[in-house]
Amino acid sequence: MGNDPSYTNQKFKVIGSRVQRPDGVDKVTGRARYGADYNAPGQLVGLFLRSPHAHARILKISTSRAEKLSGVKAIITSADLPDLTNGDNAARDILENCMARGRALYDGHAVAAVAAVDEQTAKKALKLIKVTYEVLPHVTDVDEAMKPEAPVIHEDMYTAGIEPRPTKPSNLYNVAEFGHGDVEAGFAEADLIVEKSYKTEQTHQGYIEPHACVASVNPDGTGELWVTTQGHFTYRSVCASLLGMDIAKLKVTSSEIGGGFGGKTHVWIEPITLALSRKANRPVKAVMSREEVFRASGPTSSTSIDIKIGAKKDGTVTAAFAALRYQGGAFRGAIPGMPWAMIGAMTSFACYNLANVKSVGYDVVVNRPKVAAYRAPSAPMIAFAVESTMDMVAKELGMDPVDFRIRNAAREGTRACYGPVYGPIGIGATLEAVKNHPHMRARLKKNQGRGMACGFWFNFGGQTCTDLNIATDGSVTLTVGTIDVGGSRASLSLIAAEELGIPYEQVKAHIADTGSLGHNDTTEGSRGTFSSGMAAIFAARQAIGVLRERAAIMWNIPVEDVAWEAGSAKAIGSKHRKLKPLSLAEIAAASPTTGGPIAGHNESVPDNAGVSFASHICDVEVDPETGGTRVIRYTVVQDAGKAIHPTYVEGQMQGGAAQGIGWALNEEYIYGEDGRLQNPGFLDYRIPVCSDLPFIDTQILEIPNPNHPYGVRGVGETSIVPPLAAIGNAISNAVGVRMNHVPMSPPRILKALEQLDAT
Amino acid sequence: MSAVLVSTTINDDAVQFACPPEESLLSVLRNRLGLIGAKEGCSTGDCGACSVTLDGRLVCSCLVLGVEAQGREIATIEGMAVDGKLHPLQENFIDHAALQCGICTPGFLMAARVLLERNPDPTESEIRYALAGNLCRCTGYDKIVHAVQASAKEMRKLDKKKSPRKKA
Amino acid sequence: MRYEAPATTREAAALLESEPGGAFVLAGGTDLLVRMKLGHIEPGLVVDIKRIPAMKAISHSASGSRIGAAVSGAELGEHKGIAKAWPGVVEATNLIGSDQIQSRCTMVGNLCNASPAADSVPAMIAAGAKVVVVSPRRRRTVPIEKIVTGPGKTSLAKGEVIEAVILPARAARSADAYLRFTPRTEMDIAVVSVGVNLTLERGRVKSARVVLGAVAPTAILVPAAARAIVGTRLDDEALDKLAAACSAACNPIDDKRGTIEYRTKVAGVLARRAAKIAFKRAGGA
Amino acid sequence: MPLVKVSYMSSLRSALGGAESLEIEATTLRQLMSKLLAKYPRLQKHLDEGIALAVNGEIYRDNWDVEIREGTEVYLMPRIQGG
Repeated sequence: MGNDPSYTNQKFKVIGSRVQRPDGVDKVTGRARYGADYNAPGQLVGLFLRSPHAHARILKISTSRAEKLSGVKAIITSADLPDLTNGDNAARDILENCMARGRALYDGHAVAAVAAVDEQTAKKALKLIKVTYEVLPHVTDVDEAMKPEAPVIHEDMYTAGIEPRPTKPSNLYNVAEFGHGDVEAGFAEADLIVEKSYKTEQTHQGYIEPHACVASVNPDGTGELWVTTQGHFTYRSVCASLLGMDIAKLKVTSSEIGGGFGGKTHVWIEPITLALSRKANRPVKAVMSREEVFRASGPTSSTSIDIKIGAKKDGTVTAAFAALRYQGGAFRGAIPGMPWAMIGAMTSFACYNLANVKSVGYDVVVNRPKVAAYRAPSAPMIAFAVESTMDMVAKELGMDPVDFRIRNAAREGTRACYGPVYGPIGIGATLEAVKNHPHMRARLKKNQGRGMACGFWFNFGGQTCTDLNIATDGSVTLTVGTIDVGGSRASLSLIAAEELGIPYEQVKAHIADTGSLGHNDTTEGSRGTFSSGMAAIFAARQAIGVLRERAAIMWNIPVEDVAWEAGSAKAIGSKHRKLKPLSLAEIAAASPTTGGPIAGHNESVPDNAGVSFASHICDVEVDPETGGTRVIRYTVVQDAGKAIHPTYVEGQMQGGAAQGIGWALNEEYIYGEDGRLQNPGFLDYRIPVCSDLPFIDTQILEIPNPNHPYGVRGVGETSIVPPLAAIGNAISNAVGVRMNHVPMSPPRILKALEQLDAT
Repeated sequence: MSAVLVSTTINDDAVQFACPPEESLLSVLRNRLGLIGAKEGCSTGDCGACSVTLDGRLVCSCLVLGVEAQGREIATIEGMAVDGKLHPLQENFIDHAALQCGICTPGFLMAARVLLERNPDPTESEIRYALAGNLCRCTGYDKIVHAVQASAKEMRKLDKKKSPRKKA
Repeated sequence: MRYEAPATTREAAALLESEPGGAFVLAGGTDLLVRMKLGHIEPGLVVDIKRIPAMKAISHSASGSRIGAAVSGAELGEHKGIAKAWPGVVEATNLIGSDQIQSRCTMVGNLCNASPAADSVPAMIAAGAKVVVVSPRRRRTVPIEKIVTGPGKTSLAKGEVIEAVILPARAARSADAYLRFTPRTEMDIAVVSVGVNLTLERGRVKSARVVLGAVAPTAILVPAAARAIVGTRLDDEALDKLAAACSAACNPIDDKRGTIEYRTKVAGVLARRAAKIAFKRAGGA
Repeated sequence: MPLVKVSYMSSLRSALGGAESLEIEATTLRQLMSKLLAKYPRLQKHLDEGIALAVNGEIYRDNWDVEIREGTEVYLMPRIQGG
């Protein structure tokens, strides 16, 4: 008991049951309130003017005509936003990304913002703002940006991570290397070496709800922000520091979130909307259009990757090498020390037990929007390259691809490619489950093929602060500060109910605003249920301590003689035999006279959310005359540690797989020669529709995380990692072409088929 | 830009509103009438989050002008539960976890309701195509299709109970 | 912006003619409202034609069919007689967008939006359809292929409005088919499309019209493709010639939706498939 | 006091004296880090950019009060985030 996070293998009463989510009724009746569903009295409409150029010097912004337009209440340009970042490069990048400072760095970069009495007036005002640009040469492709003749985007960018420090600036901002052993010696040992290069195009999280907020700043320096976000505490501290406000004086209330997948872990329009409100002295509501979401929020990196894998005839991989080139948009990584290629490099060969491995990540800037996290950020692209190459090696060895992976799978004691030595992990178990899955034995028809692939993600914990309050009727309020993106309020209520020994229905979970709890880290890194769940356990245990004390008062016996069992206080010892157990409700009812409200609280940093592995099986059918590909069957096998709410765990697995399928087949940012995004809408940025997908079968494995009382691991992200390669491998098995460019769209597949015919 | 006065029926209630002629029905519902259940995901008819019915047909309210509602009948998600009782589709969406973030849910429910009114026993493929105008990014559609299948089954049973003679 | 919902076609034409600013017809609005939202157009006047009875009517008889310009895709799809006589035209119209779009979109709107990738247009041209064009002073009947002159451009003069589509009488042993390629199964724009309409005589193709979409600035009628199959039973040789003729007729562009190479190749593939479907529907074996 | 083997990503090597790994006595991660910083002040810059510590494969980003047992390997890696 107490605050020991160790796994205890306890028997559960309510954990693992498939209860209804507390936000369900609101969401099916249209009552749930999202970012755009809130209005403040007297609010203005905020709109943004965005650069039509991929790269341009801003010579002049003339706002005088717009200012004179009746109904315009405030106009903001970078001149209104002093740089308060104090040498913090990451913060300065955020500031500059929110509003261009002297240069527009990508198509869609905000250059000015307007607050007006209504949308029509605000639109008119945008047209009256005159921006004089000097168009500069641009580069949008990651490989092109690395060439010596490429236009250098930042004159002060000198590659970090290599010695000696370069003497000239370039678009390569970081090099990071991971691995161990001697790869050259490993390749020399190999009977067979396969080398292949890959490209993946840029994708977007594609949440259906655009970014939206209502900001209200008062002349006394206090302010409020209603916003759709994965992390309202983080939004609070970032916005406050950029605008020179006291953190505690800005209250951020999170709306229901209409999807984020990483894209709502970073600020975009929010600091500027606050600035507009401050200048206008009125509340301002800003909602991004879909076009703005695509052009000016945070998509993934597009990448270019080289893989080299050597193996012995017996199937042992002797060496593995990866070079990863990822573009991060026009800025360095989203947070300090976190360049995207570096993360990709860390995950590259994490599924395997390798004596000799090396991965080098090259992080590059281009004239595209600032890259943000997207579900297991950076991992799907490198997994596509590695897992495709693994299949090629298996094929050349004449080995079954599953057996080949099982032979080389990482296990407890394996040194991971990113450095540490693994504890108990689940990659081997997912592979065995795949091998034994009926899906693997289902018959395939002509032009159909089956592929499988593995995936890895870290998962994180982080700062957490949680309250549990017991009302006088015995109902329980669980107040958490981690945004519920996928049903965590239900999972957390289950956890509180389990600890207290009461029915799930007796607990109601809420997401608090930033004024009501201490800092909670953002819901990212699959941490929501893991970390707030841990804090809920400890808060409930603290409340149980109080309940026992109150029972002791009611009975007038020492607290040591009171135990908590199955939702009731029990007096232990023969001398208390006559005392009937007191239920939680009975103790709560008496609380006003036994010491006041009963509560539990926990603040902690539950780290180590347990690394997570998945293996996916996919069947596709390819039309060899058009290159059109359909996924006809799909199975996800993933280690969840312990599934608190199995249905919602399945939901995470299915959702991630579907996003991966879209990434694999059709989703991509398409930039024209002019450096402008050509498909900023859901018509031409093709996320899967219902008729594109089959049912997605799931198999949850439960290999307990030793560092969570219930064994929970993060589950939200890993499922997006394997699909790209699983589909690529399936296409290869269906029609014999090895696709090395994602998305594997019909024109690319048809071209590959023609080249195959030609040879 | 003078506003036009429009008389219409929304969820069986007579409603009047005034709006400029270029304003979309979606904006009228959300910003003038407080019916926020229809969501704006794209404003170009590509996501279906703003789905409502207009004279019984499923439409994207972002692609209808408010003034077109004159004399028509509109149904929105707010009218789906009757007398405090959830529609079987609403029940099943919760039971089957057919929603995660829930932003697409009102649109899916409207589309699924129209589907089942026209076709009480749809195949999986018919369900998938009927819902293809509604984007969901959280679920991979798996549990949505299951929820619609379960609702169809339940509603057929209810229908039989209501009119037992139909069977013969 | 003004909004008008007149009761007759002539009134609509008069309103469109007298508006000094940009005047637009509102049928289903599925293209018009998108263009307004994205700021591509700022109409001074929008004329809603859905309250004009002649525009909402469908009539169908042995001598032909008349489909009002405001008839939605869904309404057309529900008309059993037309769906039986012109399955290709109806399929093509029903491929425009989702069920939500189908509730609103119209063939004439699809035509007048003048996109090279419009689904209903190749099928209508293949069918030999005409449109009734009404201006305040006159009324004329124009073949579909004369309406669109280029991407986003039509031959309609100011004050002209299309009232209806006329499909000819259906000959015996004839049928049509329409196929398009899209990366997604739904909610997508044709990368390439083909409409085929043919009539059989003693098991052989007597006459045919083959039309390609999304491979040129407008949908194109390909007489050489028709010639490739006339007189044949759609044997492989004829189909190869058909495919070759279609590919040869392509004059596409590289864009976000497809490449020149891809469109050219797949035009032939789809033509073969569409021809086979139409042939089978017409009773060919 | 337990003797801990400390290894790290290659980009930290020069800041930590150039060897592939080192050994240090410490009972908690916090103590270990403060000893490392005292000996290798250049580590501070990397710490500012974000370092996470893996203890026997388990990753700790913030909770550095974790106790270390004899024979434990601590690995210094980048502090990263998810989506």
